[in-house]
Amino acid sequence: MYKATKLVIITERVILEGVTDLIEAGGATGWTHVDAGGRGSRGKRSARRPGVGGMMGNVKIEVIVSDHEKAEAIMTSVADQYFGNYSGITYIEPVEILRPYKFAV
Amino acid sequence: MYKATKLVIITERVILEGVTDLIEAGGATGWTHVDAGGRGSRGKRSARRPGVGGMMGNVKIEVIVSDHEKAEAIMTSVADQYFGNYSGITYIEPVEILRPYKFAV
Amino acid sequence: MYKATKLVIITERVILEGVTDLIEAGGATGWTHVDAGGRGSRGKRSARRPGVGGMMGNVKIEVIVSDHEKAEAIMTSVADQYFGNYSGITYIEPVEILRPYKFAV
Amino acid sequence: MDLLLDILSTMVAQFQKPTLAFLIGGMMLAAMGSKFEVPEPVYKFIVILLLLKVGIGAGISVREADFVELVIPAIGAAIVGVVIVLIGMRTLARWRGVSPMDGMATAGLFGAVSASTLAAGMAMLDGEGIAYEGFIGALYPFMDIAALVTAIVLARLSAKRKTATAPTPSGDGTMTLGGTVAGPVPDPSEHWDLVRGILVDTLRSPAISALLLGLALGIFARPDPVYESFYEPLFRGLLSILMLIMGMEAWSRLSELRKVAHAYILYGLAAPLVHGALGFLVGLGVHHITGFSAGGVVLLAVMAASSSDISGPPTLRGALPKANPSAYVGTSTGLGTPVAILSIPLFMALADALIGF
Amino acid sequence: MDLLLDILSTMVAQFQKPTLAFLIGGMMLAAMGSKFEVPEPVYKFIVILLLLKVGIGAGISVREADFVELVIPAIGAAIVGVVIVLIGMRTLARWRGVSPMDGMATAGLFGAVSASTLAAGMAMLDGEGIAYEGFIGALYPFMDIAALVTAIVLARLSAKRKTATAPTPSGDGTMTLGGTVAGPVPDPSEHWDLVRGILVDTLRSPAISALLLGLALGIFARPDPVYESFYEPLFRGLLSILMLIMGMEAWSRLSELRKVAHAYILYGLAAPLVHGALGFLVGLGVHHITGFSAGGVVLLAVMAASSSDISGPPTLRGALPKANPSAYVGTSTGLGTPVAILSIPLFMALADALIGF
Amino acid sequence: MDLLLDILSTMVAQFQKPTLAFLIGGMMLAAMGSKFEVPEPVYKFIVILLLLKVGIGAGISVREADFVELVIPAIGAAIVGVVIVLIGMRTLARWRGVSPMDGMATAGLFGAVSASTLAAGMAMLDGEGIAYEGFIGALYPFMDIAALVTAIVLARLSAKRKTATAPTPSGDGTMTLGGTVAGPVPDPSEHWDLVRGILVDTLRSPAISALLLGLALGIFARPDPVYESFYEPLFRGLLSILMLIMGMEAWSRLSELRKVAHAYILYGLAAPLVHGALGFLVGLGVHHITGFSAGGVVLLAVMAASSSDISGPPTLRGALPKANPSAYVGTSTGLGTPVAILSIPLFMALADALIGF
Ligand SMILES: Nc1ncnc2c1ncn2[C@@H]1O[C@H](COP(=O)(O)O)[C@@H](O)[C@H]1O
Ligand SMILES: Nc1ncnc2c1ncn2[C@@H]1O[C@H](COP(=O)(O)O)[C@@H](O)[C@H]1O
Ligand SMILES: Nc1ncnc2c1ncn2[C@@H]1O[C@H](COP(=O)(O)O)[C@@H](O)[C@H]1O
Ligand code: NA
Ligand code: NA
Ligand code: NA
Repeated sequence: MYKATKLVIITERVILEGVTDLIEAGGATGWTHVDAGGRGSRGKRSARRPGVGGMMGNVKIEVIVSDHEKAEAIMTSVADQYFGNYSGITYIEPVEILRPYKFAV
Repeated sequence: MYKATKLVIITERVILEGVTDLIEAGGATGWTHVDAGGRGSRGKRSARRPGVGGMMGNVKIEVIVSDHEKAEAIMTSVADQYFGNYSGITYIEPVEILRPYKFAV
Repeated sequence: MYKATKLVIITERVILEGVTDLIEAGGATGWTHVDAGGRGSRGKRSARRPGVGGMMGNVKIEVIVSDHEKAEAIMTSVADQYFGNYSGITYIEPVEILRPYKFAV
Repeated sequence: MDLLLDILSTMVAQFQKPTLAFLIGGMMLAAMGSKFEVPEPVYKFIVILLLLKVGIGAGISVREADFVELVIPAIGAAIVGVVIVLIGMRTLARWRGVSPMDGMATAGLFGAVSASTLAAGMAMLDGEGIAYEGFIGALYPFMDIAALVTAIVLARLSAKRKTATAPTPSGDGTMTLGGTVAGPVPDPSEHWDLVRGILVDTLRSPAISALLLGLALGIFARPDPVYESFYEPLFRGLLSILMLIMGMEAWSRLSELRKVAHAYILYGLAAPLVHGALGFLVGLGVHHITGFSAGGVVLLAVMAASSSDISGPPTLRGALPKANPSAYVGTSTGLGTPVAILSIPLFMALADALIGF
Repeated sequence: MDLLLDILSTMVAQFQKPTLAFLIGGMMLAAMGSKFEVPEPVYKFIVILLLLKVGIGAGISVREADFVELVIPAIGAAIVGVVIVLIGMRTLARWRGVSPMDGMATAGLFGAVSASTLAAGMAMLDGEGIAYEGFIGALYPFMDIAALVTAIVLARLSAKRKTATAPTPSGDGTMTLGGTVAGPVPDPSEHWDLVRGILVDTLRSPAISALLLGLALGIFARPDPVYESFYEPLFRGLLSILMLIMGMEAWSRLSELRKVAHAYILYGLAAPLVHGALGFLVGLGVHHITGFSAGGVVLLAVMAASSSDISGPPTLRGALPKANPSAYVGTSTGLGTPVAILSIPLFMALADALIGF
Repeated sequence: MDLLLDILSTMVAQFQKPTLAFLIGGMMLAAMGSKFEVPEPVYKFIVILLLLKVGIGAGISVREADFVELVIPAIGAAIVGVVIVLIGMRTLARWRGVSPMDGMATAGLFGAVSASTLAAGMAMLDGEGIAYEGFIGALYPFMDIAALVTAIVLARLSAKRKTATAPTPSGDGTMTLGGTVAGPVPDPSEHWDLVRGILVDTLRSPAISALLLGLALGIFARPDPVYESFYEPLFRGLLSILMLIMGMEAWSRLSELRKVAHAYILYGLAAPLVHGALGFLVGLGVHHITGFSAGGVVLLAVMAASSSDISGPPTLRGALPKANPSAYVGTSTGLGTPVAILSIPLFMALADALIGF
């Protein structure tokens, strides 16, 4: 087992593409996203309710990277670029992986 | 980077509202939920199958709080109020965050 | 609070059943899955796009087990059986739980 | 003898009609392990259209109905709902191996009404060209709400009585109902609070509120053009998909029944027939008082025979959290609903024999 | 006086017609806290069918329309879109407590068009047997795109001007538009890049591209059989479900408005009427030039009165990320849209009085 | 020469008909980068209704068909399915740069049948008022299952042969098929187990089981009223949406083909025409033996030309996990399916010229 870092970003669905562009630019080998709803400082957001062009849903994106600095760098770039104007939170967790080559470029 | 705690609750979709009320009462600044399916001691539960008024789906709720005690307190209140009569599990993980003020009231 | 291990498997939706069979065979008391999309070494996969018999979606499966070895054993068996021919990643995280009896057979 | 033969031949003929054929087709799909499935949003859409159709249709007829003609069967429907729960309380809930709480929840579900089963009954009558009162859909909430409220109140009172005698200090029946946390029930004023809470919760449930919306639209607006060009013609087709789903669900829930007491199996098989007969009798009474049609009597029997599949389960889950949903949902979806739908031809044959279409 | 009475009686009659009745029914459901909900995929499906219907119908008519007959109202529609935004810039965006960015975004949304509201207008005219130009749907993109482009360009230019005067070094208006990151806007050539970017983004948005696809199919292919056997007959029925959804959404967004300045409430209530009157006037002009029908004038007014509910919000979110979506979505969905739909009978009565059907 | 002109003019006319126009419209949407998308549950619903329609329609006709009339084309269909796979094994699977496993999976997919393409063919014949045997849909499973079983068995046998010669100890073709894990294939009895496993899996797949359910309902029940009032009339409209989706999918999968060998592009373009011609020939033979209609010949050609898009891919993914889905899905969805649909007018013109409608 090898140590690696998981970066999680929960934010508005409309910027999924922009955020994953930053993730790829930051050198991650991949990412996973799931539809989400939630509540935060900017009120309730729902993944299921119709209307407003699907703009009210959240997405939870997770990225496994081999080193902690890379995770922090992506985290900062996403927060800088988006979290002034869009809802979102981000955090990091340590994980253990089997195949380190899967997560390094 | 600052230390924080992530509390996860996986339980029946029908009590999402009741559980998030307890989360808010416990002093969390927000929460995120995703639709889920699964299997546990009370059998299989599916997020996709039609029928029975959507009663058979699970939900996975996660909450980031700045201190571990708060997470434990919410965890215990949810387990006490609901896990006698509803399916569910709950666990805690350490995470690292960027902006501690986002997660403290 | 008791220590336990969370195993996460992100893979193709079509093999959900096969993977959860291995999880149960590995002695876990349950599992939770959510629909997911993502990108990895085998390109982009989407949970929402129609077509191709729903074959293009991912699923994220998480399993809480009381001891780390069991998690590793399930992890290895899933990787051995499936990750040669199917997209997928897997990792392990330490968690804290309330009721250890829920996660031990 | 002739009567029996008549009933039998009516039933055989109905098994080939779309409604029953799709139900049985769904069961066969599930039985052969097919991976065929209808997406949940589609199921919800079908149910919404069907409830609006039943509601609007009833509303349009209520406009022209006279008061007595309407009130008598409504009272009859409510009585049937209450009596079904009382029967369940005396039988199922006292059986050995059945917890009283689970038994009461099951009785409540069987007393409540399935819009899908009612719609199946309407489609079968329409298919035979048999007339029934247009306002029949308006009777649904009376039976449904009466049964759910009775079951929940009785179950919670008896749980409270037990708690009072046995000294169990914690975990005491705390319940969440639509977000409001209610403690144990100590005095008469809280009684009314309880009933009011259940009523509000039931009225807000998706199925009942869609039906009531339809009723209101039918009564106060003029939705006739859209009813005739959209809701009415789509109704039968969508019902066929719904019957498929219900057949598949029934088969796959049957397996859950293996884990519960045998009493549930007996109840699931017999109750629809007994309740249907009760509904039929009350309908016969109404027929003699107000001239209620033979088709109307059949549909009252069908409502009584049916058990709630959309709003009932989550309402009970919220109001009686200690009841085991595997027991009541399994019994109702796995046995009660298919038996009720399959016995519609029986009620039709009976009405033909006893009243005549 | 007679005119006023006429208008009033037309309006009262319309409130019972399916379109408005379902809208109000949806509001009542939400107001009583019902848990009824239409699944999002169903909502999207209805919107798709409706946009294709409007587009194909318009395309089929464009085939036979002559050039002038088409171009004059299209220019009129575009002018209305631009003027609405300019009005918003001078009023809402300058109000105390309203950030100019939020005000411009709101004006853009109100200048843009709601296909659902337009469809509601068509259904009401159809219901009364009032004729209108078949190509009306083809005017939609002219007004919609003109308004969105104007609002976004003006908002970004003024934000840039401010950044130039006030020395704010970082966080400077960086924006993502359909994935392309654009910096601040320094010279004329980048001006055109900005406008082109917004145009491309708008054309790729789901609603506009579905409408344009429908138009293209109607003009270049022969989809008439499927239009008549499927899109046309389903249209009114699905619209009734859509009105339900919009009523529920309107009610639940109203609460968001509590957090924003009062100016939004005033704007949300008055703007649809003012914009509708503007659209009506321009339509009247076109009527005198090309003989544009009274029904066409009503629909131009309805487009102007409406505010975009499908493509507009995400387009603005992408192009003006600093604008607060609670403000513009809340004002539009919570007030603008229901007011616009409810005022359709007013425009009908007006057209009847001033032009005559 | 005249024949060629005839064929050309038939084809040009068809490109304006709804079916092809919507397919091309979908491609254009994707090509211009539109964000328009149809939600997955809606796609599934359309596919379900379409499969039930094809199945029920066929079932109703099977009731009245005589045995020989039915069996001869069924045998023909199965032969076509097998031959297509054998052709693929000799060509694509031997190409340089194509792994034999990937090549066989692709051949299997192209041998199998697309219900959507078949439905498109039916809609085009209906649109021209050309008759065909009602039971045509019943031939689908014969061709589909024959092709899939042949491809999977041959691919696994050849993989086994290779494993036997080359000493690769681990990762040896272990496979999961509908949950049952099967090892390498050593002796004749396991042969049959393999074939049985594939058969069971195919029969349980959503598309085949929906079609078989429809067939059973058509044969054993009397679903005629709901077929005529619901499935038949909705069919053409929903097909237009499905064609849109398939056009969009085709365009977006095309890009995946950049990563695979050029052989796939050649195969994807040529195979539908070659297979269609083969189906046409076999159809012609059946025409001479049983009087099979010209429309029936066209539909047999269309089935042969089509490649499976619903059940085939996941069945192959389960049964041949070592085959690369990008290769076979990309080739089939990106090229095979649009080419097959676009060549339907060709088969119609051919049938008109050689048999006459
Ligand atoms: N404390 C929290 N724990 C978990 N999720 C949160 C928390 N705060 C915010 N979120 C999620 O992040 C989204 C955006 O948060 P915000 O920007 O604070 O509105 C919310 O809609 C939630 O899904
Ligand atoms: N060991 C486990 N690992 C992950 N999820 C679990 C586990 N046990 C239970 N769950 C989830 O929690 C839900 C309720 O569990 P239970 O109350 O045991 O039926 C299940 O439906 C699963 O989604
Ligand atoms: N670095 C990563 N971080 C998060 N998820 C990943 C990562 N790499 C792959 N995945 C997920 O695992 C799936 C399969 O990965 P792969 O086998 O590399 O194509 C992808 O579709 C993603 O959902
Ligand atoms: Na009942
Ligand atoms: Na407008
Ligand atoms: Na084929």
